[in-house]
Amino acid sequence: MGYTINRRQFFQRSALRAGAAVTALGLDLKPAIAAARELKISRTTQTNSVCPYCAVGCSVIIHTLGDKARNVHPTVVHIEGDPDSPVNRGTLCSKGISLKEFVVNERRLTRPLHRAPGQAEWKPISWEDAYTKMARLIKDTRDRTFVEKDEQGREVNRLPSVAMIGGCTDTNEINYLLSKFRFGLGILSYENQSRL
Amino acid sequence: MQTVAKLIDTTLCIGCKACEVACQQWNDQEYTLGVFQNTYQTMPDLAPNFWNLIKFNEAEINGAQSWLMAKYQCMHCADAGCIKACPSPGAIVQLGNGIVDFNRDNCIGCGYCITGCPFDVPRLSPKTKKVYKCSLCSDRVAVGLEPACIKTCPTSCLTFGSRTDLKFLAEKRAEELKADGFTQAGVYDGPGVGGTNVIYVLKHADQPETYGLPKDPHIPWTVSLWKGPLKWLGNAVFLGGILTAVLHFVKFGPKEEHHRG
Amino acid sequence: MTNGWTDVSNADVVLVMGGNPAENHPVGFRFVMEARRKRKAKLVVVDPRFNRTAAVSDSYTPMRAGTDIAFLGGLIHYAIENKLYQENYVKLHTNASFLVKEGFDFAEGYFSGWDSGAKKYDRASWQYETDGQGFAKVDPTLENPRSVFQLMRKHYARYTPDAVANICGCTAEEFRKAAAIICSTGKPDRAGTILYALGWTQHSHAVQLIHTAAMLQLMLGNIGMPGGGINAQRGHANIQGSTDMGSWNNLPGYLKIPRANMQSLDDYLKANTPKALRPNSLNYWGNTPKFMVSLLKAYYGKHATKENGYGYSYIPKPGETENYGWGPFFDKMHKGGIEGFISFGMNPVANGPNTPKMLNALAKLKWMIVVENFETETAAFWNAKKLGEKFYPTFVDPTQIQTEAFLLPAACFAEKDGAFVNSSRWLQWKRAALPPPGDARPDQEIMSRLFLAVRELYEKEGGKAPNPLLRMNWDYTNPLNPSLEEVAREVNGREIATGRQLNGFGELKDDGSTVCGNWVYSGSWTEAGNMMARRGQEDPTGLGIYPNWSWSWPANRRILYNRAASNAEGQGWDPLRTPIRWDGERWRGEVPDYKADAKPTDYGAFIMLPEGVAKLFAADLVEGPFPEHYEPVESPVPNPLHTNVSSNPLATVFHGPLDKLGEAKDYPYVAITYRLTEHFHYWTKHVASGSELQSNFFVELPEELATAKGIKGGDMVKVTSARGHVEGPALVTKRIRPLKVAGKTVYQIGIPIHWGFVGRVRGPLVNNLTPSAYDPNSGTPEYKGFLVNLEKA
Amino acid sequence: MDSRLERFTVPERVTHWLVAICYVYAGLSGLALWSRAMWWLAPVMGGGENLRGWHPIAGVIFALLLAMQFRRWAAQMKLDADDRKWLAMSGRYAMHDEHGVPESGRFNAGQKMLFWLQSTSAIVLFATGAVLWFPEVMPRGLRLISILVHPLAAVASMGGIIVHIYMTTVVVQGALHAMTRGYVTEGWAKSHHAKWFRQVTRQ
Repeated sequence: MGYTINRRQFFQRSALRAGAAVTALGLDLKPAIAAARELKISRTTQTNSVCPYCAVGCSVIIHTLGDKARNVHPTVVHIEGDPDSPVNRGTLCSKGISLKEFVVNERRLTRPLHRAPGQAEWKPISWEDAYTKMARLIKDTRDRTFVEKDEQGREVNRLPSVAMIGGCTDTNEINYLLSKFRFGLGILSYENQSRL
Repeated sequence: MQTVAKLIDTTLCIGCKACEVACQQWNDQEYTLGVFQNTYQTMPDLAPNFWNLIKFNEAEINGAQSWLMAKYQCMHCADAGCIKACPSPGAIVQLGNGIVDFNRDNCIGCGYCITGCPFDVPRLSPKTKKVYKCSLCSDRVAVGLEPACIKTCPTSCLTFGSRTDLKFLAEKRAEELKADGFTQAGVYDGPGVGGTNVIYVLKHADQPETYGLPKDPHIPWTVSLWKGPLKWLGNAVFLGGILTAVLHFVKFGPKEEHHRG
Repeated sequence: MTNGWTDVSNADVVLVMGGNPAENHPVGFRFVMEARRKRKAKLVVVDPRFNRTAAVSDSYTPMRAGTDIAFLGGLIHYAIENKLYQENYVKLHTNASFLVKEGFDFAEGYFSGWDSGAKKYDRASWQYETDGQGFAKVDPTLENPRSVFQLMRKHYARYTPDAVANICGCTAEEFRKAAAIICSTGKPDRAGTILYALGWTQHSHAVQLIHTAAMLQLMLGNIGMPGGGINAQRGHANIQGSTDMGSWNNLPGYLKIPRANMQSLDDYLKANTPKALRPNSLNYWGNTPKFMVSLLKAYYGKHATKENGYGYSYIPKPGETENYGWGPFFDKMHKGGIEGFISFGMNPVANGPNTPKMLNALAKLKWMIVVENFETETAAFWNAKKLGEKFYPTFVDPTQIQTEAFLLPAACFAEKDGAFVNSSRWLQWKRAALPPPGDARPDQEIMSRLFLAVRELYEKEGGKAPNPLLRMNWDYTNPLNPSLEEVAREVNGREIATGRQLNGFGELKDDGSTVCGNWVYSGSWTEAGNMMARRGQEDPTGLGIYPNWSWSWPANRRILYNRAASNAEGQGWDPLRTPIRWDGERWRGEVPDYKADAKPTDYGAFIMLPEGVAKLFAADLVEGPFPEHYEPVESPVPNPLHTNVSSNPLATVFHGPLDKLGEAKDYPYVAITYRLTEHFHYWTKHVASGSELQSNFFVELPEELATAKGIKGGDMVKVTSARGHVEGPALVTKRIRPLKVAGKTVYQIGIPIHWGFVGRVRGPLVNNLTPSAYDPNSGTPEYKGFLVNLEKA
Repeated sequence: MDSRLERFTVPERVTHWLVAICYVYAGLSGLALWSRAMWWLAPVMGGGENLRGWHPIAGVIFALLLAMQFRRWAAQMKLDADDRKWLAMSGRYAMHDEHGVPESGRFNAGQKMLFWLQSTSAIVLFATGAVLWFPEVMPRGLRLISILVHPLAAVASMGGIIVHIYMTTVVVQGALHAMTRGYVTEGWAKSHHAKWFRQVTRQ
């Protein structure tokens, strides 16, 4: 099953939604004007996705420009509702329709940052150094505070001094991996947005 | 050649502003920051980079708390005041499908269209010295897509189609509202400007002002006078003046110095 | 949601209460509009504010925040006393006929069994009368005074329209008008739905509140019906999915966390596998061993053997009464009891209650890891004194904060594949459209590399209790960055011997021959492929079910309890709105919430419950089997029903120096917090479009209060609670009405969330104000209906 | 050979011709803006966008120069009894039958009327032009008035200018020379501005 639909299919579907009459009406444009403004999604690749905001679960089509050649980093030029979805039938709210501004955003984090104790600012850190430091901190805490047996001598294997939250903005698969991650370490204090 | 139109059923508008942002996104507008003005409305008025504004109006109508929301944008008039006022041929054009579109290559930024528009819609950008307004996404319509605002509208408050069909739908909807007890419900589509290709269904069609719509829109009489009688008067003065001068010269010739002793 | 978004269009009446879908779920709201078009449905809104949903409603009733149980209890009373409930449905599909033990009672704010010393209930008297086989006794006539129906009638006899008006602040007439529309659905051929959201869950009595709504819907015969149900509109793309994957007290698939007293798998299964309470109960949770063993096999792989209880001992276990939830662990962190904290895409400084306490808690950490798309208030908590300007005067300088913090750049939704579960329980697969920017990485890679780095240290150096860690199965093709498709296949489950993907949880085994990461998702990736990515458009029933679009848990069923939409003969209450119908041999239509080939009389319609029928009387909740109106922990008036037991006696509250609660004499106004349609949570303050649509934080207040205080629209006001304060311009409106409550005028103030001290637009965090008070069942904080004072700044 | 009389000083001539240039530019560009039938003028006037930019600037310069001219000439442009009589008999003047038509001073009554017409319309054009210049800030009511009054004033002004040009180039020969070179012959002065002739020759 393909997820990436080509331009022609996209137009065919959208046109169906808009009604056959509309297609005919649209062709009445005077050629001079039609040529003056090029459709900005006429050369894009479309990828089916789902809006990451609320839980209505609107399907979206992400329009990217640029192939995946060695020096080409595709960029999002437009995001629009997916007319196929029975949930949104191509519609989106003010947040969904401007998802491009979320994805392509100069405020996005693009490298790991580290703030040492007592410091007043972030410093960039390499992934490698970050993993090394974090793993050491986790291990030290776990070794020091892990509870294998409670006061009554029952095996409980828990790590009460580490808490973890998250997941509601991420996919099932990541949530499942998170459950393995936390049970592997012994973390019990785990909550997500559904508790708020 | 059928005329396309947009139907705005204000009874279904929830003020979600999806249409506002769809317009911003499709047209790659620059986003700005607003100033707080004791309202949920995004900004007080349309702007060169904001062509589609939902007007919010809290009102008590017949003793009931109401919060009226209606989208405001170019009405795509059949008899378009902006085109009438525009001096630059091809800057504003009425497409075969009824869309009133701007071709900014030809726009000279005189702003006459702003004055000519009965709905006060076009906006002049101080930055580019060009005038901007909704194009009913003529580029999308050309390839069989709906205008961005209509496609994104979650509640079907906005509908796209042929003007004839939508007028029929609008009238049917108004009848339903009347049957539901909204005796003043009706259709608003500016007969004074030959009909607008944006058609509203209003619960309180007797008070379009509460929705931020002019009561009886027509091309301003000064603009009509300017582009009508005044033009003929001017022509008469110029042509008449030159013609008279020619005739006068043929008949009387130049003044001679010896006329007086 | 029991029913789902598309199904809302089948409703005749839509009650929106504790939610504001026009603003917060605009696209979901389109089905309300469709119901209007298709069925001339009526939209009833009950809310403290005349909001954008109310603006298009047929009936709006104002109410005081935190009094929903009184309103809904009033509706139950109204339905019973006016005989508007659907009697045949109630008799067939609920426990109305069950007899409750002698000794059960309610008086002066307490149910029987209250232990004032331990401050909790002994639930022994809340049980059914049973026969010799352990089955509950019933009275099908509902006339026995010990029947659930009669007890319920007695319990809500106090909730008259006048009593409701006195508590909620609307007029009795307004209540009756709304009640008449809502209860008009108590007929077989009419269906009503309830749409709610955080307006119901953010209370110190949230779960009881939702129970009341479920009771009302059962009384009106609306559960299981197309166009009916009780529908939570969830607020995050995968909040449903993350709930399905478990929180502190649940394993994936709503399997309960093992407690310390369950030392072996057998202990666990014995304690958590229910027994049928009626002879005709299918009691599907009886399959718990299959779900649990398959999960353990997924977790521990080859290390999970029959001999070691499938690795059961590696799962961490809380003590019998211990609570590791949000409120308790942040309180523990505040007391210095937590060293490390990991946040995958969550922002507790912004979205947790009592921000001042939250900041102080984080400052006590030794280390913190935040994985995010943007810098958040949580990541930058150590700089709150500077960034938060005047709001945290007592918070310390960064130099005094010893927390070592990591802020890791994550890929956003468009840069990853995987499935989100929407409110309708539909698992919808998405594809990655582009790589993450710069050096950002997908979450699964960040998590795996960190997990494996820790594991490597244990392998090299040894350490405490290495087995739970080393034996956790991470055997993916690329363990450092597992393919989410591979993970999804594991979640669905497979037969170990053949490697065959399972078709559904019906194929799970308790002998260790199957693995399944989450039994409720079993069927989502079968041998036929990824069911979550399906794009079929068909709607064979015409009810908006779309069985071939994505995949819905459980078993691709779109309407839960759909058997209840049919009568004893298996024919629909409403022949035109029947999701499943018995044709003499099998059930036709939607995926039946029932055994597909079992006769209508074989089992009760509610196959998951030991009763086999739905519970009007539910002993599972800690505050009592029937919901009772309790005031919020901070209330402008004492509970008019029982002044001595005003708020929920079991509400989770804390008593530290930063956990102060306010009183009406100092903080006279009721405040609620909420979202606006223009923003999404605390994300879109980083985004240009949201920043344009609503650039400014503001405080919404009634015109009458503004006039009394000399405040005009746009004037700066300061709102203070016992915890902290916020400041912003006033939005003066008639849309929030002053209410008459227990003879007193009560003003409500509305404060939108969305702003914080980092972002493209900034403003105060509303949670500076909110109390650290929580629901005892679910642990949700009380953001609706706390007390504040307001003055011109 | 008649002796020469100075009719216009250098500053008077310079101002006049600068006013004329601005007037012609503003007028022709104005015509392009006025009617699509005249849009063919636009490319000649610098193209639509430049035209839109320069028209009001030309207008402002015009207005400033005209103000200088006004200060210089206003006193001489007052109508006296003879002028009123002249105006009443202007038909005869037009038909070159000037018997009984009062003699003129430095400016005849027709010229004085032109002066006042141009001054008045300039004020109106300036005021309404300013409104139309900034449509995005000017109130809609003012714009609606201006959009009509501005061309109305222009029509009036141009009507006068047509007469002015016709008279000074074709009908009263030597008048153009007076404005270009500055002097006229005594005979010319005597026959067209007798009063003025006597005035200047008396000295």
